[in-house]
Amino acid sequence: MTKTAVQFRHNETDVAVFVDGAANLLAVLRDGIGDVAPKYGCGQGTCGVCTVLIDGEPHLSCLTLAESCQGRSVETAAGLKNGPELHPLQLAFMQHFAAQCGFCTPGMLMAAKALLDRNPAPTREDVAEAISGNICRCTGYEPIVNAILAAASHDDARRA
Amino acid sequence: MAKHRGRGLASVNYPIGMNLGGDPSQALVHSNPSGKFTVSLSSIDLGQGLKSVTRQICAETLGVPVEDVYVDTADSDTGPHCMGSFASRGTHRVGNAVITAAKEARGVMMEAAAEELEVNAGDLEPDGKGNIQVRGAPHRSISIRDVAIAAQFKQGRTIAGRGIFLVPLSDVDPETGEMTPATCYAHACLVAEVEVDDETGEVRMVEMNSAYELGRALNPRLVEQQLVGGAWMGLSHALYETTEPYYPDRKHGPRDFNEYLMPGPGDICPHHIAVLERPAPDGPFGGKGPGEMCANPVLPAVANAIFNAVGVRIDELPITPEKILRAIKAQGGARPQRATR
Amino acid sequence: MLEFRKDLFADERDENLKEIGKGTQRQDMLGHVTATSRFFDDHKVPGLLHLKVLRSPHHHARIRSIDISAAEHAPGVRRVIRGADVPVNLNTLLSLLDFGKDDEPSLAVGKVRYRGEPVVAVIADSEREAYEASARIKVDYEPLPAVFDVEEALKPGAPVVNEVYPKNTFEYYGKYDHQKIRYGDVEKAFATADHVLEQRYQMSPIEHAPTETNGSIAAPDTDGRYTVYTGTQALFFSLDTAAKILNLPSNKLHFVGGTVGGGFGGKVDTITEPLAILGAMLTGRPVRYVLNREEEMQFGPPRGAERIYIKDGVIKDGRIVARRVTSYFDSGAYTRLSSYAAVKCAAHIPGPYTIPNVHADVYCVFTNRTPSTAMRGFGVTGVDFALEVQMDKLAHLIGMDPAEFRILNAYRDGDMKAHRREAKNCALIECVQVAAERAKWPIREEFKRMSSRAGGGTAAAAQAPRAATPAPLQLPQRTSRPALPPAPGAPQPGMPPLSEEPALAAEPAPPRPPTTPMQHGVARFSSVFGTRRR
Amino acid sequence: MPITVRTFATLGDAATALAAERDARFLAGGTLVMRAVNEGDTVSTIVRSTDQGLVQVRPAGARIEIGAGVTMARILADRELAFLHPAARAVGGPAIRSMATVGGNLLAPTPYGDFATALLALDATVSIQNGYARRDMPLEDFFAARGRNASGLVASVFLARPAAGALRFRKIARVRPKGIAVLTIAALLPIAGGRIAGARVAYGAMGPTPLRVRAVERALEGRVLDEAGIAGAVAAASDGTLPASDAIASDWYRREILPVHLRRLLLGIAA
Repeated sequence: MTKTAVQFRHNETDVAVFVDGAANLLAVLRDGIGDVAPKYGCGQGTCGVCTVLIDGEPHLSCLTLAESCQGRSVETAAGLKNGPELHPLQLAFMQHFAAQCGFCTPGMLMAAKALLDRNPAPTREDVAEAISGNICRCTGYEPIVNAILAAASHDDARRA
Repeated sequence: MAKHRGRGLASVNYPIGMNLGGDPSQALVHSNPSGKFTVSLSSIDLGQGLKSVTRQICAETLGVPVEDVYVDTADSDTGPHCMGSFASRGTHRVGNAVITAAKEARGVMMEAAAEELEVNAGDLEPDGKGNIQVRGAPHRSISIRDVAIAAQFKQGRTIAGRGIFLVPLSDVDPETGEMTPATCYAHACLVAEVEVDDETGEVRMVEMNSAYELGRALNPRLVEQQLVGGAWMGLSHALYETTEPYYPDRKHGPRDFNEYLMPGPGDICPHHIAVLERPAPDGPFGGKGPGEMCANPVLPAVANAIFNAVGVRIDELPITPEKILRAIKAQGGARPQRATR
Repeated sequence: MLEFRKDLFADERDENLKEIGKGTQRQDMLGHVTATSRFFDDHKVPGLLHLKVLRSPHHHARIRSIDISAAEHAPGVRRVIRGADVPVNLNTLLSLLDFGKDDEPSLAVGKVRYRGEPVVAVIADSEREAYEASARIKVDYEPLPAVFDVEEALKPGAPVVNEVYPKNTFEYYGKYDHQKIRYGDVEKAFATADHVLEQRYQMSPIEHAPTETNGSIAAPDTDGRYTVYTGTQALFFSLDTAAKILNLPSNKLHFVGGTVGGGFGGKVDTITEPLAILGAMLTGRPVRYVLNREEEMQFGPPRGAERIYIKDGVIKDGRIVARRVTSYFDSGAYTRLSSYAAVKCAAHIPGPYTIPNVHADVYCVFTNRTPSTAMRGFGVTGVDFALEVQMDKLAHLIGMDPAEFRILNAYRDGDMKAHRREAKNCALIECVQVAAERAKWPIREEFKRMSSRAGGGTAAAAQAPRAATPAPLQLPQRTSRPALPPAPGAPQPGMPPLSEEPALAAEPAPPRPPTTPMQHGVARFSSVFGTRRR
Repeated sequence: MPITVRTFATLGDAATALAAERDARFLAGGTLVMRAVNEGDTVSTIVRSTDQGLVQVRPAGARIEIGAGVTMARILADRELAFLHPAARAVGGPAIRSMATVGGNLLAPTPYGDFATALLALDATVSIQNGYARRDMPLEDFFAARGRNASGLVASVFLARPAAGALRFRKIARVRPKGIAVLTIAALLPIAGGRIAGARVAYGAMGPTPLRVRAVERALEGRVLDEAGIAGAVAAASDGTLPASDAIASDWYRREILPVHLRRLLLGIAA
């Protein structure tokens, strides 16, 4: 079977992988380079748990042809931390108890990062819009929205 | 066009612990030689926070800081038997098993400390900060670390404990249904306020006020997670969810999260929650299980609020805009009920 | 968000606890936010094969023949599994508790009973190759008439869904087709009621929709054991079920899980583990079987729909004197856990209220749809919807405030429940009082003063028998308590209701002569305003 | 069989390769094709193109040409295309919008296709690459043919910029802020001398493809946008619609609320 070489930047490291035709980015991240932060939730583009940033923009890795990432930059939740230092979003999610089962969290964090990178002072409506493609079955969204707002204001003590 | 507001109320109770009993859970607790404890379970954390709540239960029972306890779950080679995480049995059944195991470990720990301090174990108490002291004479104390080292390398004691909690299976009288279904009950009452569009049947949530009685809130933040998330699921059940939109017809079953409807972050409303605590005599530190029952009052409260707003009763879930609109048309228009007193 | 009412039941609580009651951070939260929490599918297993099942396109059909030859020779295929390859191809989940008969195969043999039922499993190098090979399997079906409605399924001549239960109902105690509650005499009590209201309610089938779908990975381990990474909600439940189906000693199986992407009841049924392990046994390779989202939504077990009929008798002053409930659980084609839900539902009736005459019949019915299973609030969520909407209708019918109506009828400590156990540790009244207060929902002083504890009594409780013996007819004690003053603004009893109430509402019964008050010592007596005497 | 991916520098080569193979699919944003691939549908070859024309937005005389590969996110980032922003924002969540393309939306099955509904109201023209030939056709004809002789490859759409505020768009969904359509209405309402002149109204999710509703357009012609002026249009709202019953809503419900939402749109009342 023919495999294609793909090189891209993965959380600030250059990686090169051989992929099968039509392999999606999610499979390549998880099985190819062992980054299991993005999850499989539907393969349909309807749940958002596989959300990653490609060149800074949110994408659904399950619907992204791995080949199309050649030479681009892919960020996942595994790269959010700065060394041992948690990203403000991670701190806010902890302080607001914005995760229960934790399965949607990696995608939520990346959807939130895409928002805050572009809009550091979002409204509640902006936040709802930013995570509108990400399903959470546990929390009722409220703590997640509050956490993202808190991270934006860097007021990590703010409570829901 | 008109939008009508209405309020509805519902009150419920919920049986805690698997119906009829017969569902044991086991726990093992042991200390390493530096006085840090591990709880071994085969129970499951699906997000409800079982690891976290059993960790606090173990720390409280041992009298050590919660940081000194780690809960390891769900390895069938190391975790003893548990029926599983369902039927509101996690906190109640597993929690009680952890208490039993931790008590046994605590007993050995106290004996070991007594031997080191040359006093009666009965005169000792943990200070909750990692030391064991003579009751009334805090200056005479020993760190649990030193106790564990002594137990392991000097006294040859195992600071460990085993626990099981079993509510024996209840018989059911086939003729009358006489039975002992559960050992304790959680309670709730919820008031929902909605706004109904009488031209489209669309419902918008305005506010929810509720009171939940949970025995004891073992961890208020975890309780809050359950009650907030559970109420969202209740709302979702009430107005949106079905795998068969034309039940009992099998047609048009949803295949993805676009077709399977659940409220989005733009559909949620303020929810003010009060927590009441009437400890359950048989619950761990009086705790009941908030996880399952928290969604239940929302469904009828929302249905009753819709009636209060436009005067239609929708007795088939989910209460879709279509069902509301059909009912409004059938009765010749919205009939707002008198404002609830 | 959360306000604690420490003032209530304070005397029953020990507040000198160090760790309990603290909002301590979750042990797993750091793992969640750093995306390092390890779910079953996050375990890296080299040489992984993928399993997909071919599902029935029919709701109900006889299987004439299955031809797998083309699939067996399809690219990437390692093994094709049929029902005959499953060591013990018949099981029921609760057989572990000795409850119910084995009624469900892992892979259908002879007949399919719902659309989406697994018929053949294909194991291949990739999911795509497994899908493509499945498309080459030829199954010859003879469609059979199907039944989808729980009441249709009970009629004579209805198609038999599952031959293990030829009456399309689960069998209780080897003799009954439903679970009963019998307490007092509802028929006589209906005759004493001012209003009788009978209503029909329908719950919908609901998907658990965890963001992580059902799945597992089974890998051959050293010493002839199998390691199974799984998203099950019940580790030993799944291990013992797999051991039974595969006829393996349980110590050959090592299940690893415990961190699960949501369950809500949808990950108890052990639908992927047995086939994944069997695949590993037959190929000697690790096998991954994960439901895709469409399978999870349509063929993963839902919360079953329930159809519920409630008939209540109520007195003008607000006391409910009789409640009859008939409930039908839609179990789908197999039992799974619905038989248990029916018993739990029966035990829950009549809800958190003291009603002297209760009659319940709860059926677990088989239909040609995806087998249903447990979900958050199992056996109760649906009937609570029905009971609490019914309570609202009753309050409306007699012109009483819904909150006060519930407080009046709420169970108190010491009341007798329909399943013949004394109520204790009650707190419904306090919940209603606090919720009403927060919602600025006015209730009258006497109702604010009521309590779940002894002394907060109500006449409704008075008729409950103490002993767990079959209760005699309980007549409402009209003379035992003053009728409640009507709520300000509320219609007087007997006034026509403010909006259409269902036609089933009976004419107000004619006033009947007061019955003799109970004697002290015969039964507990209490009044709304007085304290309960014994 | 593993799917082969073939990438071409020009749209002509891509269209030719596509026509040569029955189970070949053209991949743009991936939201339709990759889902089909993930769910095991029969796909033999994925055809891609790096043709720059696909991803450009450029003036074409009095009109604007938008490449079929232009994403919703790209449109939302373009101030010049502000009149299309409500329709682009109606598509999916942010991640979907950075993938979903204009061309893909023209092919999205009902009840999807919100953006295409707006294009229909704008009287857009579709440019189709057939082999090495290009032909343009009105979007309405494109939809009429969709699913039947759907040969060729959508290369771009041409449209004229409407007068400021002339295009009104509304999507009705069960889930907020994101949900698929119960129905979608796009209305181009040019005003001359206070009266409607040359209205074009299109619906999404009211038929197998986005529909143009001439009866409503006629009823609006020369009218004033007030209760009396729109009465005829509201009465004719459902004429010629063929809504489906699906997991979101029944055909009955779609027909029932269509006039309500058309009226609210025309009068500028919130949904």
